[in-house]
Amino acid sequence: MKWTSLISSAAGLSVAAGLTLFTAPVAMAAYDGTHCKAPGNCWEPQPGYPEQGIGSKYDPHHDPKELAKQQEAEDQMDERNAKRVRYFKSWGQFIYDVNKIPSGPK
Amino acid sequence: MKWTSLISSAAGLSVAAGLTLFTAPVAMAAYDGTHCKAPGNCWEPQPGYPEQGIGSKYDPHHDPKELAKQQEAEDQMDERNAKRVRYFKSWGQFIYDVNKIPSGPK
Amino acid sequence: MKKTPFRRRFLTSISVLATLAAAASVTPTAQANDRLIELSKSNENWVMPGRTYDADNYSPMAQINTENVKELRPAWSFSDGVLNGHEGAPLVVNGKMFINGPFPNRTYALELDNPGKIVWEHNPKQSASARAVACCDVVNRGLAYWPGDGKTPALIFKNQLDGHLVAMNAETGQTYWEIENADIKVGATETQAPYVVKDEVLTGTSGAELGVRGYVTAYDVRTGEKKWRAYATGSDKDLLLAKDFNIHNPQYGQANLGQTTWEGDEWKIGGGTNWGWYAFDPGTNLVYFGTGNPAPWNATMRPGDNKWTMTIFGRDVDTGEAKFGYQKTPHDEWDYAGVDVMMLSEQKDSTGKLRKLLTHPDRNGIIYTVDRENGDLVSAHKIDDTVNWVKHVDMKTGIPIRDPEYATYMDHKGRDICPAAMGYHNQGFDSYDPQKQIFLLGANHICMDWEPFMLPYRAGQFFVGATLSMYPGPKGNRQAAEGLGQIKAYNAITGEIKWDKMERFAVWGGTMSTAGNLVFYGTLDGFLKARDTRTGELLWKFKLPSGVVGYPITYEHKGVQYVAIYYGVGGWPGVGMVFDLEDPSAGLGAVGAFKNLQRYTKQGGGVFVFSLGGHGPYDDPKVGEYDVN
Amino acid sequence: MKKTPFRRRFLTSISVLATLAAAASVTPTAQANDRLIELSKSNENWVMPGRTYDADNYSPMAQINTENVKELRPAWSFSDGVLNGHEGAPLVVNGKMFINGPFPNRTYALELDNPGKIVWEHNPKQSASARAVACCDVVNRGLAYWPGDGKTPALIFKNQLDGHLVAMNAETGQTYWEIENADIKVGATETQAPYVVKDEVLTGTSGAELGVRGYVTAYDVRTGEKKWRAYATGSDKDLLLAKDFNIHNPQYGQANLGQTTWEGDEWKIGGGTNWGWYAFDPGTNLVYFGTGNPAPWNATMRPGDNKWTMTIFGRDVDTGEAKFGYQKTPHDEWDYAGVDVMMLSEQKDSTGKLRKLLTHPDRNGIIYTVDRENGDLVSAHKIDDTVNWVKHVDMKTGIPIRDPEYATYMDHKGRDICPAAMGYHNQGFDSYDPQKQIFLLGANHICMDWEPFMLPYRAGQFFVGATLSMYPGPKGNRQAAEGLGQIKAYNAITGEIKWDKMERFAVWGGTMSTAGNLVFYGTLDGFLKARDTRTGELLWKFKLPSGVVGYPITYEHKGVQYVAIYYGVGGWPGVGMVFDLEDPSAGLGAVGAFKNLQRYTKQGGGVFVFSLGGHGPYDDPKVGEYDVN
Ligand SMILES: O=C(O)c1cc(C(=O)O)c2c(n1)C(=O)C(=O)c1cc(C(=O)O)[nH]c1-2
Ligand SMILES: O=C(O)c1cc(C(=O)O)c2c(n1)C(=O)C(=O)c1cc(C(=O)O)[nH]c1-2
Ligand SMILES: [Ca+2]
Ligand SMILES: [Ca+2]
Repeated sequence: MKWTSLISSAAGLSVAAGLTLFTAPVAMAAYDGTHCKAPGNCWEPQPGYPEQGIGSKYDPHHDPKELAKQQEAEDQMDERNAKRVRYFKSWGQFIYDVNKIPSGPK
Repeated sequence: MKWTSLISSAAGLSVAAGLTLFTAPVAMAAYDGTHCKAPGNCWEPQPGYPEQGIGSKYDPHHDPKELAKQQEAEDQMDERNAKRVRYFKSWGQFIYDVNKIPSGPK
Repeated sequence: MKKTPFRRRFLTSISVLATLAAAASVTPTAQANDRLIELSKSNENWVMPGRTYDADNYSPMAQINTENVKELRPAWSFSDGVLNGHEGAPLVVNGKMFINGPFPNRTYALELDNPGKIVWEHNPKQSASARAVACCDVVNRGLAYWPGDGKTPALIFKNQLDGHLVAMNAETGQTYWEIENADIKVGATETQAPYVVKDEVLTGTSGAELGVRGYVTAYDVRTGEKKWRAYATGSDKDLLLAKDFNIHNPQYGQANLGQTTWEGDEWKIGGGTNWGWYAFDPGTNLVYFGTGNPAPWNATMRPGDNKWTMTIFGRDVDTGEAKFGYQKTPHDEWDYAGVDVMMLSEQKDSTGKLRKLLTHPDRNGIIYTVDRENGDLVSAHKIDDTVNWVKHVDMKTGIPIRDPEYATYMDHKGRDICPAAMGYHNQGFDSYDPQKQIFLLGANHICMDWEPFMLPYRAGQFFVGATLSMYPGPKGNRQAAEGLGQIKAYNAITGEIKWDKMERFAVWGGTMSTAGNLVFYGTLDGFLKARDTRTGELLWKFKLPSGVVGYPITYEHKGVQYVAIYYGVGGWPGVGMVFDLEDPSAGLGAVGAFKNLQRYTKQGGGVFVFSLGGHGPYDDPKVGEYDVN
Repeated sequence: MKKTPFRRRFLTSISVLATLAAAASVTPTAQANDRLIELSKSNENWVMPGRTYDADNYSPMAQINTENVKELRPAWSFSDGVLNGHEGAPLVVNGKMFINGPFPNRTYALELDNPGKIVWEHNPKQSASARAVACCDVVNRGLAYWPGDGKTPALIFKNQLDGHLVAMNAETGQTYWEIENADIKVGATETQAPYVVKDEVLTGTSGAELGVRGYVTAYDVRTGEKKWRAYATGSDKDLLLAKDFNIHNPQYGQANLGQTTWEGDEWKIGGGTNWGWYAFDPGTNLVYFGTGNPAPWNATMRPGDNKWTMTIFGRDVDTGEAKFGYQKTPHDEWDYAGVDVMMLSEQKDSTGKLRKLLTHPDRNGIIYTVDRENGDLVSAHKIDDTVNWVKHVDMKTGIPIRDPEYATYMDHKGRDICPAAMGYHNQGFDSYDPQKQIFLLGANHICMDWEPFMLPYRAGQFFVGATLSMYPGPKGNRQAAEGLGQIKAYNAITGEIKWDKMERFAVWGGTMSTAGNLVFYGTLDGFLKARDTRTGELLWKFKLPSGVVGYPITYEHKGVQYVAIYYGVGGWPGVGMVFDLEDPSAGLGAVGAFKNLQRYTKQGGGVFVFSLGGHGPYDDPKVGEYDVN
């Protein structure tokens, strides 16, 4: 714990001096948000932690199938909603159950 | 329906005349409560209905085992309660779970 | 505003007088029961249903009166976290309010000086299967209080739906003892308020709709030990009939009838539960209550008078022995369960003789007054002239002269029977104004069609055997399904209805009246109302969060008169809403009768407390604030 | 009493002036949106969260003021039949009040002239599995209103927990259209109040605690047709970044960051849901709102700044395009989800220049004021000086200068981090008094220990990865677990806290302030309180049935000013009570923090309406009576 405090007050000083903004991260400096790779891109790993999660001991091992599920669900909702809206706009009657929406012309 | 009304007004008359109290039921008179076998025992069957349910088309077919269950449950509760109270009176501590009541002397 | 002088005035009149009166009534024997009687007479308390053993829901307070009731406003409120019907009323003792809700029957103690902090909570874990065997919502009608004796602490008693009777330390809320009084496995539940008399706590059971044979039991308040139990049916021994039972009125029936008025062993599943209210007379040493409907509802299935269901009992409180019993509805055909309130009064009868009376607005539509010393029938009037199953009660025999047109039996559909199974009166706790000698009745105005069917008895299952359709009585609006209730002022000696008013829905919870010439009651659609006791004029009302099925109480605290009432729609009229039922015949016909209730109110549950101008504990907003400010 | 002259006085001053003012603001183009603006300015309505598009919860009414607020009393109440937290507030439009509760999201219309009768009810059937994926109780924050255009009727919109957005006919309550906006199968729910702007209805989603990637969608009010959808993470196209996005503040970041500040495809499960409040400026044509926390909470699992979670967005309401976006907490390590209220004001900045501002008390403990025309940071002060994760915000870059001592990461337990995950501010809707130029903040005062853990992502399952312990901040009483909230008066230009007061619990629901120099707010332990906006002095309070997690509103009806508020404890602080949890780390740490709440209040749910003296629709008790009387 002790080193965290020391480093953080050092970082506080450097900010006060107006340095280190939008500069490359200082190796092993505690992450205080001020060492930016680019505007809006200022994350650094905690000292001693990997730059990358994937492949490291902190790899979340994401399953691409799981990661795709939200978009799939959104697309399916969109499709059902589009059917409802199309019929509502055409016939003035709103039918929620897409299986009951007549698939006639118009 | 009609005869029910007729008979009931007849029965009303007989009551008004002070008759039929605590007398044997009048056969086929509509049940109006006034033809008593004995004080506090005035039930009669509806006209055309059996005097006895058991053996009739309205036999409820009671199962004696089912009919016994309430008393059994009450006896068991009584027994558990008695254990609780006995221990409470002896030791000043109330234990609900009868399985946890020590079975020592006193 | 005029707060301080206003309070001072009452401190030096009403409350001081009350204190003197209470002090005067202290007897040298300092029994806990005497202390309970003392406490009950103080305006600062409401220690039992009915306020005192007279069970008349009447308060001598007049700080709130017909002149100023328009200024009545909420002073504070409390939700107890449970929906379902909130029947009965809280207790108020020694500066605390004790609140008890429906299943799961949570109990709370609040300090009147700062009700914003909960002093204690008793939150029992109960089997959810208790819900499944409750007939009419999962209600509870309240608590009992015993003041302690130095050795045993002051206790609060409650019945749980799961059949347990619990004694809680009134200071801490901790369980003091807990026993089993009814077994849900055979369909027996508890919804009643227990009743404390002379260091005993009395309780009945519920479950006649499941064929439960009723009993009342007295337990030692200090230990939970069973003192006596009296059944409603069976042998004279089980019934605890005194040797001289009904000696004054042999025509009511005496020995052996608990078995001989039943076929075979049907008395074992014959109902007659008592789940309503008690009263007690220290003079007669009798406790009074009613037994309920015989089981099943299908009358063809139980030939006989079915004694002693539907009976007003007067039982010696020490031994449980019945001194008298009057069966109001022999061989019930309509579910006119007679557990309704028993209000005690002393009045001159029509011959001018001062008598100790008991008045009981029965579910069957007749309001009975008996001499509570011997059971003599003093009067029996129709609550409403639309009652049609009975022509009148024969005053000599006590027999209701039935109109066979409205009989119910197998293979027959009875129509337009008034009252309906819900009765013209049900579990409401009504009031009696002794100054005016009138009873203030919260009544139902509901009629029915009824068609029985056969079914087998299985312990723990519903055992009713009738299909019902219920609707407003002739004075209501059947089209609109409104006009289902009445409020009535009744003189038990003359039979006169001094005034009556129709209500949209049943006045299910009862009434409370005061020396301020006011009668208060809640409505199913959610209003607390105040009328002039003398004229019935509606003087004031307030829209509560939810419908009312309990009765109002009143108490004084720090010189201010408060009126408190539970809100929380439910009970039998609310089953449609509570269990989300739509079939009109569901809920034994209540769903149809009260189908419009949902257009007026939704579920809720808690207590509302009113005072003139809404003054109360938070007049100084600093009260109860977080410390550091 | 003095009712009539009192009312008349106000009729001829406040309300008439208001009507004139409203009339003056009518523009010739009679768009429905213009009518909504008109309606919002009338004292008789409260048509959207925040009252007007300024979203300042401020009313120019002064009938109730510091002199007479002591006389405020309940006029009527309504329980909506649902327990669980009641967030947000009802709407009042054209003499009706529209009430919406937590799951199952029943909606009611009540007539202000006789609220005892329900005009209509919308009672949706929802899958109970929606409950299982709600993070923080099953709350709902309210309704939106669209005034109709002659062809399409006036509509009321609600989000259901099951992810459906429903348009209801405001006159009948019938579903007008209903579409799916969020899929509970992937963990997405809806708790937010929809927001109507220019014939579009906007809504976000909930579910970042289940890895739900956030989006805001605009639908055509008339048809439910999707107009645009903007995600919080992913490609610039998905994000709908305008070509000139952040042109005024390139240091905030511009193109591509929605993917490059994430590792791999983590942006697909990266959170940034928006479930809080919106504001709109017809001048800029921008709608303002915040995106919430990145997912999972375990920051080690998502290297990068995680843009554009935690961002104040200004989006063109017609196209959805983001004109600016300012990320307040890059790479969040504490769940400082930034969806908090956006209040619009016009004030002179410290240089004396009059600017159009947006002020946002963020969950991270900083209250940000930006120029709402271009996103320039105007001020960023600590809500409380005990905020410790950040030293200050660099005003040039907008970067929070972190104190690494309070960082959170794997294999490390962060301690004494202030604020806790609940933030020093959360979903409460606060107010701004433009006369005094102060913001009235209902704040939390809660700190925490935080320990991350790894877990896999499975769609539809909780995806948090941290164990929390929460407790009162340094100014509270950790021993007693009280002192968890504050109420504060804040000047956004000077940063001055004009006054502040500690509260026992978090001021979770927000504040409402009025020209009567009053600020109203509800407390978790169940009081509605009124303080003097100038001094913070507590002038009045009332004990509601249950704790408050919503905010008060005020409206005028027939010349009487009313204050209305939901009661019904719940939300994240109430999860312990709502789901009967006991482990202090349960409810993501809320159970421990609010373990004492249950000693003060229980569940309930409904609305309370107050007026001076409690006068209102039932002053004449005949109103609403059953016809025949
Ligand atoms: O026979 C019984 O055991 C029994 C119990 C109860 C009860 O416990 O609530 C009711 C009834 N019957 C009953 O007949 C009845 O009308 C009734 C109404 C209510 C109510 O709370 O609204 N309970 C009961
Ligand atoms: O990230 C989300 O999607 C999300 C949703 C909600 C919600 O919908 O209620 C809350 C939160 N997060 C959250 O972080 C939070 O603190 C919170 C508090 C509450 C509440 O109602 O008290 N909701 C939510
Ligand atoms: Ca019954
Ligand atoms: Ca969140």
